[in-house]
Amino acid sequence: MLELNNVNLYYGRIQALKNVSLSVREGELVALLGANGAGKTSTLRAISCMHPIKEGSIHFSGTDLTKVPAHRLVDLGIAHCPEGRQVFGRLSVKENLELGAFRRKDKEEVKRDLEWIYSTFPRLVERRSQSAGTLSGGEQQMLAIGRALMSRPKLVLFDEPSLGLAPLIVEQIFDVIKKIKEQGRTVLLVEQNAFQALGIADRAYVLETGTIKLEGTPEQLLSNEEVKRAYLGG
Amino acid sequence: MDSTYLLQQIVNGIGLGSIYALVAIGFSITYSILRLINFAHGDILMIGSYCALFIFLSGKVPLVVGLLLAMGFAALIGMLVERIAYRPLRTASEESMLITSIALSILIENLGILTVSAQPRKFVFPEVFAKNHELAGVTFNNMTILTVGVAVLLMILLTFFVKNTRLGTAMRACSENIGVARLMGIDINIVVAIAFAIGSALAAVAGIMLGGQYGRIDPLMGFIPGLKAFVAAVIGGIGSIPGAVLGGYLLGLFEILLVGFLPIEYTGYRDAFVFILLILVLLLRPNGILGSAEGRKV
Amino acid sequence: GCGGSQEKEQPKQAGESGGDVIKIGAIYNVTGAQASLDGPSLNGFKLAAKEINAAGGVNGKKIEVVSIDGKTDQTSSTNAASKLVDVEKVSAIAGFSDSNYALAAGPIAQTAGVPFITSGATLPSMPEQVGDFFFMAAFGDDAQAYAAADYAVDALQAKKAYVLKDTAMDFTMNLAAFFEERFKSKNGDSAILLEDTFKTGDQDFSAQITRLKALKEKPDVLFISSGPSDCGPIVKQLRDAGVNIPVVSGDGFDTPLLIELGGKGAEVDTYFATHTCLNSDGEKVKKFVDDYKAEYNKEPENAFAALGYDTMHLIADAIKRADSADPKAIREALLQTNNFAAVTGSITYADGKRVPKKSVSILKVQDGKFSLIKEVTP
Amino acid sequence: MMNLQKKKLYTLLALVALFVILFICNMLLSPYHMRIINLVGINIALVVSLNLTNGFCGVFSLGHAGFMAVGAYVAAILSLPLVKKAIILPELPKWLGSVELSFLPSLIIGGLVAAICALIIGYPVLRLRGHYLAVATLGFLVVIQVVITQLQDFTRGARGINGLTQYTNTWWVWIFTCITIYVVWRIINSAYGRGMMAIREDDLAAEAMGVNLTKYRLLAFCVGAFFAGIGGALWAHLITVVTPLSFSYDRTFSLVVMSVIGGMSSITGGVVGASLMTLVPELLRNLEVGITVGGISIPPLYGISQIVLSVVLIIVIIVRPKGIVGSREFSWNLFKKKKWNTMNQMEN
Amino acid sequence: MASSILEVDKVTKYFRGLKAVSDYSLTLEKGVIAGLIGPNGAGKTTVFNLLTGVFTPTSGTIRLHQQDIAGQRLDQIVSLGMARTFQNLRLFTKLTVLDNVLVAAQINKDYGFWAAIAGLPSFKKGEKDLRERASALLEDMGLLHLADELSGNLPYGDQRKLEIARALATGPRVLLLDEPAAGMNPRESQELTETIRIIRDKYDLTILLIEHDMHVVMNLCDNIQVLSYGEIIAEGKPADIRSNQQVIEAYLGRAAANA
Ligand SMILES: Nc1ncnc2c1ncn2[C@@H]1O[C@H](COP(=O)(O)OP(=O)(O)OP(=O)(O)O)[C@@H](O)[C@H]1O
Ligand SMILES: Nc1ncnc2c1ncn2[C@@H]1O[C@H](COP(=O)(O)OP(=O)(O)OP(=O)(O)O)[C@@H](O)[C@H]1O
Ligand SMILES: CC(C)C[C@H](N)C(=O)O
Ligand SMILES: [Mg+2]
Ligand SMILES: [Mg+2]
Repeated sequence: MLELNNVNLYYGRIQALKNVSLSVREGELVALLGANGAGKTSTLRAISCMHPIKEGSIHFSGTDLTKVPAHRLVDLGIAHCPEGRQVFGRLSVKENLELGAFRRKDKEEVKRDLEWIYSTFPRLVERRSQSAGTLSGGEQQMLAIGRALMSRPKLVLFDEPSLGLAPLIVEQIFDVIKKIKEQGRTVLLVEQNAFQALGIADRAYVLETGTIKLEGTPEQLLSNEEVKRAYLGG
Repeated sequence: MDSTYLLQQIVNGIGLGSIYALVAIGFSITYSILRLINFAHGDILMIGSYCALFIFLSGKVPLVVGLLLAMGFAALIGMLVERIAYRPLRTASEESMLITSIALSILIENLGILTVSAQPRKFVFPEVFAKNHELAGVTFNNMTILTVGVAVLLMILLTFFVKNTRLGTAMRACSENIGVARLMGIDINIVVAIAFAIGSALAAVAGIMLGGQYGRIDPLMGFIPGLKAFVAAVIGGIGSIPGAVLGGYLLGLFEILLVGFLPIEYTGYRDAFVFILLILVLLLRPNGILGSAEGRKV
Repeated sequence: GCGGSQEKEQPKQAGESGGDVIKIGAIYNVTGAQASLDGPSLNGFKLAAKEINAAGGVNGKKIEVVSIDGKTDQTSSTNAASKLVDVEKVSAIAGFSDSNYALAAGPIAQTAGVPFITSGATLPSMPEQVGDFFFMAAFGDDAQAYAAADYAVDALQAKKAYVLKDTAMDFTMNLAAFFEERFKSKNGDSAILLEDTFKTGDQDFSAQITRLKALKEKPDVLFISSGPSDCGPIVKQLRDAGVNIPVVSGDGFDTPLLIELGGKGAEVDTYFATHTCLNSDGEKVKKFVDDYKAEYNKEPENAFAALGYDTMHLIADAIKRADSADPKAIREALLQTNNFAAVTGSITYADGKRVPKKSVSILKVQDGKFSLIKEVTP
Repeated sequence: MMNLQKKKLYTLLALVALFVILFICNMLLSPYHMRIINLVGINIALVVSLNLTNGFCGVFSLGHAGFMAVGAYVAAILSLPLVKKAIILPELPKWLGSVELSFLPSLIIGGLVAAICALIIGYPVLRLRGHYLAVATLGFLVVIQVVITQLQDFTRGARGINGLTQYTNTWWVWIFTCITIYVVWRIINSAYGRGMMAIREDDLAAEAMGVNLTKYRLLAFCVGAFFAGIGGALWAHLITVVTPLSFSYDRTFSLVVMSVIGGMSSITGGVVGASLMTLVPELLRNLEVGITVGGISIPPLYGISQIVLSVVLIIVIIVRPKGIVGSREFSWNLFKKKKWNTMNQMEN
Repeated sequence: MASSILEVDKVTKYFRGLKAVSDYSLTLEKGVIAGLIGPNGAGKTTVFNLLTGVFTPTSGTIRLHQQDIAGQRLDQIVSLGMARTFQNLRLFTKLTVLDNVLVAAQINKDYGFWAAIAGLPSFKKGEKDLRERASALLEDMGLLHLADELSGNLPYGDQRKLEIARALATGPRVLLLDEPAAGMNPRESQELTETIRIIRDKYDLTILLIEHDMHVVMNLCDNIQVLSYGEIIAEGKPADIRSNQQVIEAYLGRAAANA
């Protein structure tokens, strides 16, 4: 479904991705692990055309993403839940969520999804009309996830969704992500929280300084000494 | 100073304020999205008024049609300007866009002088508009009524548009974070183009009202109104359309009332007092009268 | 060279003027706020030069007008002047309809010893301020203000006056001052009921008008000291507001806009003092108007066109009499100018003064055009 | 990197070279060309000082022309020869009417008064941010203009003060310019400059790191105003006339344009921007020449130079949105390695 | 008591009706590492904002070294010896890593404006000292090799470390850390835990720490406060907190509880 081939991405002179190749199959939940600055976010940025790539190709169920304008992505069924929340601070929570469904015409369905989001994150209900900028860090993260889901994507890209969330919520989030997968959607999950990520993933890639170091099933990775040492800690 | 005098001056102030408000509304549309201080706005206004001059004051087409044509033309110019000069600066700083707008302003003004000459042109509406009314010793003419009406109407329409329509919300989203707005599936270019179209069309309206009120237009007529629109929009609170209107009326009233009530030997200081008052307003409300503190979380 | 003009076809001798062309500099603010005055002035100026050359030039030499845009900015105006004297080595410089710029550019010509003739600026103290190479082609504001005041008092029997002046222009400030001086001297110090102000570019005068209407004692005349761009709206708004007291002013009113905007309003007792009446039937005026139309296929926009025209002829006349293109000689000749018949009346620099003794025309708006009421020679 | 001694030496040599060249120019070139060169110098000083506030401290001020006006008028009144003063400014209060200072003190006092104005309006106004501040400073410009127009006794109002002695010459201008550059360079390379840049980046964080916002903003504002004042004074004594119109919106905007075109947060940027924006328009005049092709003569199209200039401006901004040199600074290492040394980095 | 550095008494903060923090009290003994945990939106960061002067309390008192600081400016409070890091990073992104630290370090620079202008020796020496101190701090946080990078280009985790280095540079007695381990993988947060201990000892700091990573909190903090809806619902040693039913319900959830 998603295919990256030898992607190279630069920020000015700094090369963030070196020949990154990875693939995500329909309905799969793939985790992308890696230390700080490994290039996880950059990978997602490349996929969702937020940052142009120098070489390589990115294909999503046939279409070449490098040729698609960023705003067409949702039409193709890709949603990106960006790193560091990036909610629209001056807009209300509700408006943020509605924007997630910007290109959807099925008003009724949208309403239903909205309710679903609210039921998953009750905290947001209370703050429905508060301007998102004044939400707490965690509240913002919930909002960002909800916003991404509002477009009913086939493929969801999560960039550290558990960042700054209370343990309880983190569990919820991972449950939600599981749910999303069970709804038959495909997920590419960037996480620092390696344990939990591997807990729900079908497969995982390990990124190190811009290159794919390892690929395998959670079991394989968890049993991999190197991974233990580098990411999971003693 | 008796009460009718005061009343009359207030009416005068509202008349002038409406003009500023009109200019400010159009200004604040693009201003709120791109954070662009568009000094060329006043010049679009000028273009609009000249269109009107050539189209409907020629008497060949009915007023309304002419008005619409002028608005349409201005809108086109606005979109063109955006496409050529501003779109490449999407990611650039506010300052760069400011400079571009200044450059555009110089460009348009001098093109104006070259094409329609620097000589001011007569710009008068049909007699009916000049008709005076008297109410409790206060006189005002149809033109003023019209201006006030248009200003308030447009404010309501636009506020509704920005607050309650998909496109409006999209605009506000873009004004905050273009990159993420894209991820939502919003086509920035279209949104911004529309914003410029609206803003410029409004500028045309303002230009026509301005011309109609004072009976003359010239290639440089836009500069001061443009500047005052900026001031009004900021005083009212960046991005707030009612704010822009409020700012406009405040500016107008200050100017008139100061001339009307300052001891005669001090009327020369009017503009100084106006700005001192405005600065005081800002010190009391550092984000403008209706502007909300940037919803940025610490 | 640069900033030249049509007459460029003549092979021009670099360095000092002479050879077979005489270079005359012209600095006008043909862009920016002053453009509506200076544009016409420059047109008039060039028209004159063309005529002179067509008639074989002066002393067998062609006139080459080197004109530079002052851009309504003092820095560029001074740069222009400096360029004209240092690089183009012109024999004389003409320009400007406003003293802000004449006063900036003048001194450069002065120090270089090149005569500077301002066609439209009317601040009478300029020649003393700048120096002995500075001449005015137009009368001083004192002259026109006095004439206006006299007319108000004598013809209109005005006892009390209201004055509205533009604080942003030296011209309007002086004009008002001179008017009040004269008016008071005739009707006593309390003769000015109210002196209100505005600023160039203001477009709404309702506040001032309301204040005027609120006056306990009604004035017999309104002296509106404004520039051309504002007079139309002011008169219009006065009359629209039902104020029908006679209006009097100076050459700032000399613009078609007054009629177009003032409409029927302007017809109601609107008088002003200016340089000439372009539709009077003096044959010099007629010829100028016709030639101007022929050259630029439009009516002369205002009196400043005529002043520019006159200035060129004035210079040419001086060169002829001096029989030399040497700046010093030209200055001497200019100083001797006596009863030089110009479109805007006859010019004489009497007893060393470089403000011309010149007739002032009082005009009235009538049947949609200006008509000459009387010419007064101070 | 190069060792400091060496850099110091180079800089010294460069300075010497500059003044030698200026000296030669002074002998060879016409007064016109010298006038342009002096204007370049004045504008450089004005823009570099503007960059300190607008660029480095992020206090986007539109009031620079106002400070020029203050400096210009103060210096003009002080330096005016007594005889002249008695004639054109008869209403001056005794203590002013009876002083005639030489140029240098007039300049400095002009600058100081401007700085004091900056202090007075800066104190309340500098708590504002972004465009709100811009409007407030614009307001200051208006106030100054009105006051100058109204205080007839001191300024002759709209008639302006003319016939000033033309003290300003190449040496005054370029020594002043070098001093301005030196001081600004010192500031931005000290704790004060870092504090200002921090404020520009994120004022709350800066305050949370112990930077006193009001103090640093005021400092930048006043220093900027001081040099603006002197710059205005120099300008006045070059043009020899000051009127309220001399320091209007256009002046402020043209300075801002110079600043942004060159690069707002860079001294080098200021120098480049000011130089180009002073020279180019003067060169563009050559476009406004009527040309004659085989008998048919096309009259000069006035306004063309402005049109061309504005188009060029737009293109430059599009190509280099952060200005021609961005925020990089000139450094002698340039000639060593092919890399710009970056003072307060911010890659273009 | 003498050894208590920071005393907060019944501090309350409203945001237009919304009660973000109510009757929050805290006594920090010198040298301890205290934890502040709680659900998202509980008011933890708001507490920091109140302590550091971003907001003024609606009511209540805050005393640092027995001195009431409620309502003082941020920079004043910093100079009194309390510094903080920001949850949503607030680095000077277009300044270099070194400059970021220098800005904070110069709070106690020892040269004046004129010295700077004239480039006097006192200035040169002052700058040299500042740079040495800054470099030392970067060394501590393991960022020295990035000194000349633009801080904005650093990966998230390193930016967090820089935030700490920057706060340290102000020479605080009390250090407030808002989710220092956020965005770090288990390994990195383990290292960070060590680093925090080390700096605590090296600069004998008193630390108040907001964190959602229970590993970090539990083995770093001497005692912990739990905030929920702006109110303290529990307070005590890590062990007690971990087993506190209310806390588990409101915040930890089963998994984390036995982390
Ligand atoms: N805007 C940028 N400009 C320059 N360099 C950048 C930029 N963004 C990221 N980088 C660099 O690219 C590399 C990869 O960054 P990226 O954000 O993809 O890492 P990451 O795996 O997401 O790290 P983290 O887990 O902290 O989010 C890092 O070394 C970073 O320094
Ligand atoms: N400036 C503000 N205006 C209005 N409400 C605010 C503001 N700042 C915070 N709040 C509200 O106060 C509550 C507490 O926010 P705070 O940031 O302290 O939570 P937190 O405990 O830090 O949560 P997290 O762990 O997710 O960061 C939140 O509900 C938030 O919406
Ligand atoms: C304003 C115009 C009438 C020009 C006027 N004569 C002057 O000297 O400024
Ligand atoms: Mg990342
Ligand atoms: Mg928080």
